[in-house]
Amino acid sequence: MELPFAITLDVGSSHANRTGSWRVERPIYVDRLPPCNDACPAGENIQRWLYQAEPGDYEMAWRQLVEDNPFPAVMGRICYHLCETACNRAQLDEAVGINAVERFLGDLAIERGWSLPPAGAESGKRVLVVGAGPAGLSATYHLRRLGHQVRLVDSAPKLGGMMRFGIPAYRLPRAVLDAEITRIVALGVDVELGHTVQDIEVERNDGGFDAVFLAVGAQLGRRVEIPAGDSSRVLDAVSLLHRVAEDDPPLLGRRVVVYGGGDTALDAARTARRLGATDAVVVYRRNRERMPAHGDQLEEALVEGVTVRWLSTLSRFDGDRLVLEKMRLNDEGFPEPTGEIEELDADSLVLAVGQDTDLSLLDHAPDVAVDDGVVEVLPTMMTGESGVFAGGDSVPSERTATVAIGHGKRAARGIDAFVSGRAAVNADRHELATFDRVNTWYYSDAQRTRRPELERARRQSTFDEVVGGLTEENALFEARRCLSCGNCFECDNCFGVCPDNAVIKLGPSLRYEFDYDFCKGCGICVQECPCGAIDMVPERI
Amino acid sequence: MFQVRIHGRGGQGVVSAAEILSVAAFAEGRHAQAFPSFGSERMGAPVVSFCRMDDRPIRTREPVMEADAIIVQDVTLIHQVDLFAGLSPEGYLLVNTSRSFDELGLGEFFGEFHRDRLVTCPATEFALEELGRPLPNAALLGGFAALTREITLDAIDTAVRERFAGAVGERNAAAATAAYRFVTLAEEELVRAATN
Amino acid sequence: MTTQPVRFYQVGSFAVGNRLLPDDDRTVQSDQNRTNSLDSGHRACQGCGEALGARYALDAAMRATGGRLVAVNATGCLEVFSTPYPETSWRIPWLHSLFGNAPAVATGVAAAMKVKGKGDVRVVAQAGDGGTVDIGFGCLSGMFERNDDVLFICYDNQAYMNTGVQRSGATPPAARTATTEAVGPEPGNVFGQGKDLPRLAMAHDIRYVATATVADLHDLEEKVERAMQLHGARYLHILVPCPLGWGSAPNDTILVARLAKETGLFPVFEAEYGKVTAVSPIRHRTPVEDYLSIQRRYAHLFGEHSRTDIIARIQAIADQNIATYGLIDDEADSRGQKEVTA
Amino acid sequence: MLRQIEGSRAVAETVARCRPEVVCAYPISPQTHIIEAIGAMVKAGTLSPCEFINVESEFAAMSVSIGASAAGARAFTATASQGLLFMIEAVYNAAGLGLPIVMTLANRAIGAPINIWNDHSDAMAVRDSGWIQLFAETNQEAADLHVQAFRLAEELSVPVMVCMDGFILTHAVEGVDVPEQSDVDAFLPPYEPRQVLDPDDPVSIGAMVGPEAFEEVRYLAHLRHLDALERIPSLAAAFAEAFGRQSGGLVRPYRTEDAETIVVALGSVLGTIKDAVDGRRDAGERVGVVGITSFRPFPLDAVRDALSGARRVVVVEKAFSVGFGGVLSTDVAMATHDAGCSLRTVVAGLGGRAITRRSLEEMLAAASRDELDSVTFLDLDHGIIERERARMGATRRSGPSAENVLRDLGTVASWIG
Repeated sequence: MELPFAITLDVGSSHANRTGSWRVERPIYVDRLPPCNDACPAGENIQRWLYQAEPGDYEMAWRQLVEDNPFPAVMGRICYHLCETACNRAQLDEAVGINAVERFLGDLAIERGWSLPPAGAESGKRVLVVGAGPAGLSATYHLRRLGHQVRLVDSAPKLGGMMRFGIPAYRLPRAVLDAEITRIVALGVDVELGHTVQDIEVERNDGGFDAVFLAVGAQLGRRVEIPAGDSSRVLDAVSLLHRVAEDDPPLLGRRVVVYGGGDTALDAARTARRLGATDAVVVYRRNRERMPAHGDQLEEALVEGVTVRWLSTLSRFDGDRLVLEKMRLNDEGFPEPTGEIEELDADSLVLAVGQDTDLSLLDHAPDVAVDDGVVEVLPTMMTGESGVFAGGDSVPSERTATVAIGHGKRAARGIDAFVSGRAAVNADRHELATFDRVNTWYYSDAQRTRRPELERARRQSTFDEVVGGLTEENALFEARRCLSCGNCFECDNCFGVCPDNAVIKLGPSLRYEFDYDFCKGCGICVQECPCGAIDMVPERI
Repeated sequence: MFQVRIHGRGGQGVVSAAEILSVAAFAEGRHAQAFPSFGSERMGAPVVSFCRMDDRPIRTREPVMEADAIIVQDVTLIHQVDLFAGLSPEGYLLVNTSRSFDELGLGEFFGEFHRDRLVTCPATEFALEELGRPLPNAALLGGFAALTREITLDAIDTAVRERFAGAVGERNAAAATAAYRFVTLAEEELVRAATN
Repeated sequence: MTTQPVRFYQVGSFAVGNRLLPDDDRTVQSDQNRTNSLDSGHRACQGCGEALGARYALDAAMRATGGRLVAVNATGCLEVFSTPYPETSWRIPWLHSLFGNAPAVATGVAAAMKVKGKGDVRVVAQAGDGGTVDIGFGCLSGMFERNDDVLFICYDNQAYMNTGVQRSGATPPAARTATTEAVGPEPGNVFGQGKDLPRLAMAHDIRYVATATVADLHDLEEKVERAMQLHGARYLHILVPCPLGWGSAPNDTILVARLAKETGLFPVFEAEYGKVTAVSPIRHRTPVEDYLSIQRRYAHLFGEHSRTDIIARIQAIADQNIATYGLIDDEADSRGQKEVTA
Repeated sequence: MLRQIEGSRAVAETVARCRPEVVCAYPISPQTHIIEAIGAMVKAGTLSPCEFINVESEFAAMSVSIGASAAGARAFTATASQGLLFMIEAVYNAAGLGLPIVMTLANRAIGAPINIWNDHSDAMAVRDSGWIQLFAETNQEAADLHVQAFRLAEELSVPVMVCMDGFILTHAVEGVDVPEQSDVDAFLPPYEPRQVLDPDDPVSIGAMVGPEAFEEVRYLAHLRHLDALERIPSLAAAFAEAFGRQSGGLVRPYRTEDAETIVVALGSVLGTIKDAVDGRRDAGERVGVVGITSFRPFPLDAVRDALSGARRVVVVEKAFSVGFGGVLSTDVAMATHDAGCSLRTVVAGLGGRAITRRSLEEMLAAASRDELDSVTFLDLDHGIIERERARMGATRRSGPSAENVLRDLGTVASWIG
């Protein structure tokens, strides 16, 4: 059709008008570091695996997860989830139940028998890993994936370290632990149990290892010197938990007092309840606010009938009488004695005042620096001795399984660089995805899903798992509460809200790109991006 | 060309009268033109309509200033409107009234005209009789045919029936015939009077 | 990918798209193959709410009609920025005639389609608030009254923006325009004036009347789709912020529209045959200050000589709307789920 | 078939036979009968398919027509006077968009003072709108022009206004041979739009055009009118061949051969003028008349040719430009400016004032004596004018002239012509 001049125009002709020239600022897509990822000691890409779980693609989510951490099912039970503390959603309503989703994925993987990614192509390098706790197993896993041969030794008869011998079964069922360890071993690991390394230098040289990873943990329960009439009725929490784990529980009596304020103290008290104690009393020098144990652990303990004597310290243990002195906190928050005395009936006393590391295997390794009972390491986890790396409870850090797993990963990377003769490079960390960048309007209001809890009566007497897992529906719901902070989750907002159609949608999982020919730089996309994954930057003029 | 002017009030069928007359002329094979001089379309307002008949095409569009015939449908207009302006000395006048010109006070006024061309006719009475409604236009056209002989009663009859369908046409035609007869008789009377 | 019984979709229906939703529940705007009825290269200001609203509405109408759509446009910003010779931004058949006659022109198009046996081709007429509530109102009322098969969309930016921000019958009280300057004891537009066109439309007892904002795409698209399912005269009133005329930041366009709704100043509802049938409840009730203070047209109410009295009067209007339309709903917060379930 | 029929009826029936597809109606005297009749035909189903739309104003009537025409339908409406002015924005727009709408204009005066009677002020007010304006002399021509108008409009994509004098033609009952359906169908092909709103081939109609192209757009519109100057005579010829009678064309001379004085006029008054011309010829004066059928486009060449032998040109027109004089006269002057003839304007028939043969003949006699003023208002009552001017001079609050004049005249009902 020959159209009337000027008045009637053909479609598409406005593409000749490149309105992008109006722009003084341009939007760019960014990936920011979500606070959960930032906080995760194991370096998990939590936002990413939640994203993959959101549409129900659990295997992909799990695979993303085990890129960093081979213990989802274990983590989903015993991790103290700093991620949730950091979670931006906590500022909106309540943090995403990341830990529960992790457990769901971990359990599902065990149920469905998903395998870890295979070992990498053999590098010909050999690494000795001493200690088969979370740090050692994590390092083993990552080293295998990098193609290095691993010899994993532990003095205990079973793999797992503190995960097996420190954490009670009601928190971490052994079948779960075994399943996840088995998967790692299946990658092809030379395991030697019941073998205590006496001298690391000898062991390294004899075996011709290219590198060593020390992950011997902190297995020695610390003692406090108190006058005790019958020392046989005093034991340390580590030993108690270890013996329970080995099915050899000590006799504690009806009235058990646990001294200490950490998670181990609570584990000991709760274990005592399960071993038949009618009274399980935790004695702690400070108040509740200053207790190092995690809040939910305390809650669970209290629910199970454990009681706490706050602001009390041990003076004396006479037969079946424990003498306590009341304390008060000074201005700095330190406990000071008051001179006020109380008495408590006790059949046994469990000390949970910390653990020490047995570093005797380093006696002939002068280059490995030890300070305050722990090994000094570089950021790559290498000690003062070239090729010797250390991690877990035996290096200065918070002593949790998650931290240890993170150490294992980092050490594996450090070792990989070392044995390859490369300098270790730390990946650049993206800028933090802060809450102020989140446009909360877009997120549906939804409360966090509660994990079902075993009814109180049942868990007082058995070592059955206390905290249940999520149903699939709940896990999905929880995953979808994720704000995806700082990372595009393809909500199409930028694509939709652009008045100039200057956002090109590339298709599922391919995200978007800007059409700078037409983008006028209004910034609506930036403002309306729910998760803060678009930045506005000045245009170069 | 024969030019007719019809005076009346809105609602009395003044405009229709001119149109019917033109249709009658057309039916007789003549050229005809009818048109009103309109005001707003309201009942009761003075209305004038015009009709021209000719054997040649009619070109003029002026109102009928010099009438060959004037039909007055509403006698009450006599003192309001210059009804007889431009009436040719040879012209015809047909007034719808049951009264005489003398009774109307017009007797002396007509000195210059042919007295036998000035007729009153109680057309409204014929209309009431036939139609039951005071619409005198068809009757007056019958009277006009009798008075002027410019058109046949047959043609009026045809045009009236063309205008009004069915029984209404029938009754209007009857009223026209009645008026025709009345005027014919009145004419004869006048002619007689004139000859006497 | 599994289909879940879970009713929670992360961004629910608040964001444009949602990969977690079934295809049918996704917005037209999230579709890679959307029409882009109003395409790139138009000359609207940065952050133009009207450009956005027009594409939202017409793309939705295109989907609802299977692409059998004609748009008629009144004179105004939308017309000027979309079709300056030699370039048009429209990808659909489009006709601009005059400022005040879009409803009648649309009637003509609809009549032509009917008479041509192309009754499947549907007609949308669109105008700004001036072309709707003022100069176009006569034709609009006629179109309504005849119940012509036209969806009329008003893109309400509350003043004559094309000519440089003069007051219209849709300009809200206290707003500064070039003809209601922020001077004198009662600065800005006066109180107690203005036309509530949705209610006037309802008074015609037409099939469907709805309001919407560019801040809630799902709602807007559903209303367009609903409108296109129906025949006869229909009216959709979309609030489209104008960064230029309102003095809002270009990137705040959607935020401002959202606040207009959340404060209660712009009630979002649907009506059929003159009766309100549904309202979009306020999700987070917001004081009007939050809305007013980010627009320079209300700058005279804030700052050193702040006019809390005037702000209170505006708040009273919002409160009245909330009461009149029942905009506060206990279930409002779960709407994201409710809608998907429905 | 020749029938004695009201002009409006004849036009309505003719328009119906042109198969309009969308017809808009808004009542204004004196065009109402046309639209009423078409409405009844649509309602009865005898005109189908056709959408008959009762709109709320003339502005809407033209706007609906614009929409319908742009969507490919043959659109028709009718109006007059104030109605045309109320739609004037849309009238210009239809032309600007090149939409071949046909509209009957039942010419009527424009108020104030409000006046429902005939003159040409309305048509002159849209003279520059871009519409083709054809003036009918008789009802036969009014009917015939509509058939030609649709074809002309659609061939050129230009709207056409058929102007017929209100009441004088619209309400006159006279013999008209309403074109037969089969003949109209043969003469007028279906509407094939040059641009159309079609989802299968989308275009944007009605762009904003700036200084860079506006003049060209206007010039193209002008060229289409120049094309129309070619098409109008050939369509009239084709029409004559098909229907056996002369209607339309550009100009129509009558007794202009050897005429010293030639009258120029538009519309129905030509009939009365012809009678007057005959009268003056009988009195020995060499007088003729040229009727202009196509006022826009204005046939400069044809008018120049038709007036080429005249010593005097007298333009009789039913409109005038206040403060200036004739409207048609200026156009005629443009055609004759180098012809060496004198040009006189006679303004007549304003607001329905009867133009009588007698007055015309007196005026022509005066013209032949070269006694005519350059602008003459025919049958102007100078007494009234003087009295009113005296009143106005005497007192500031002399009141509205129209009412004063009526008071001077006495009762309105005494008026005949």
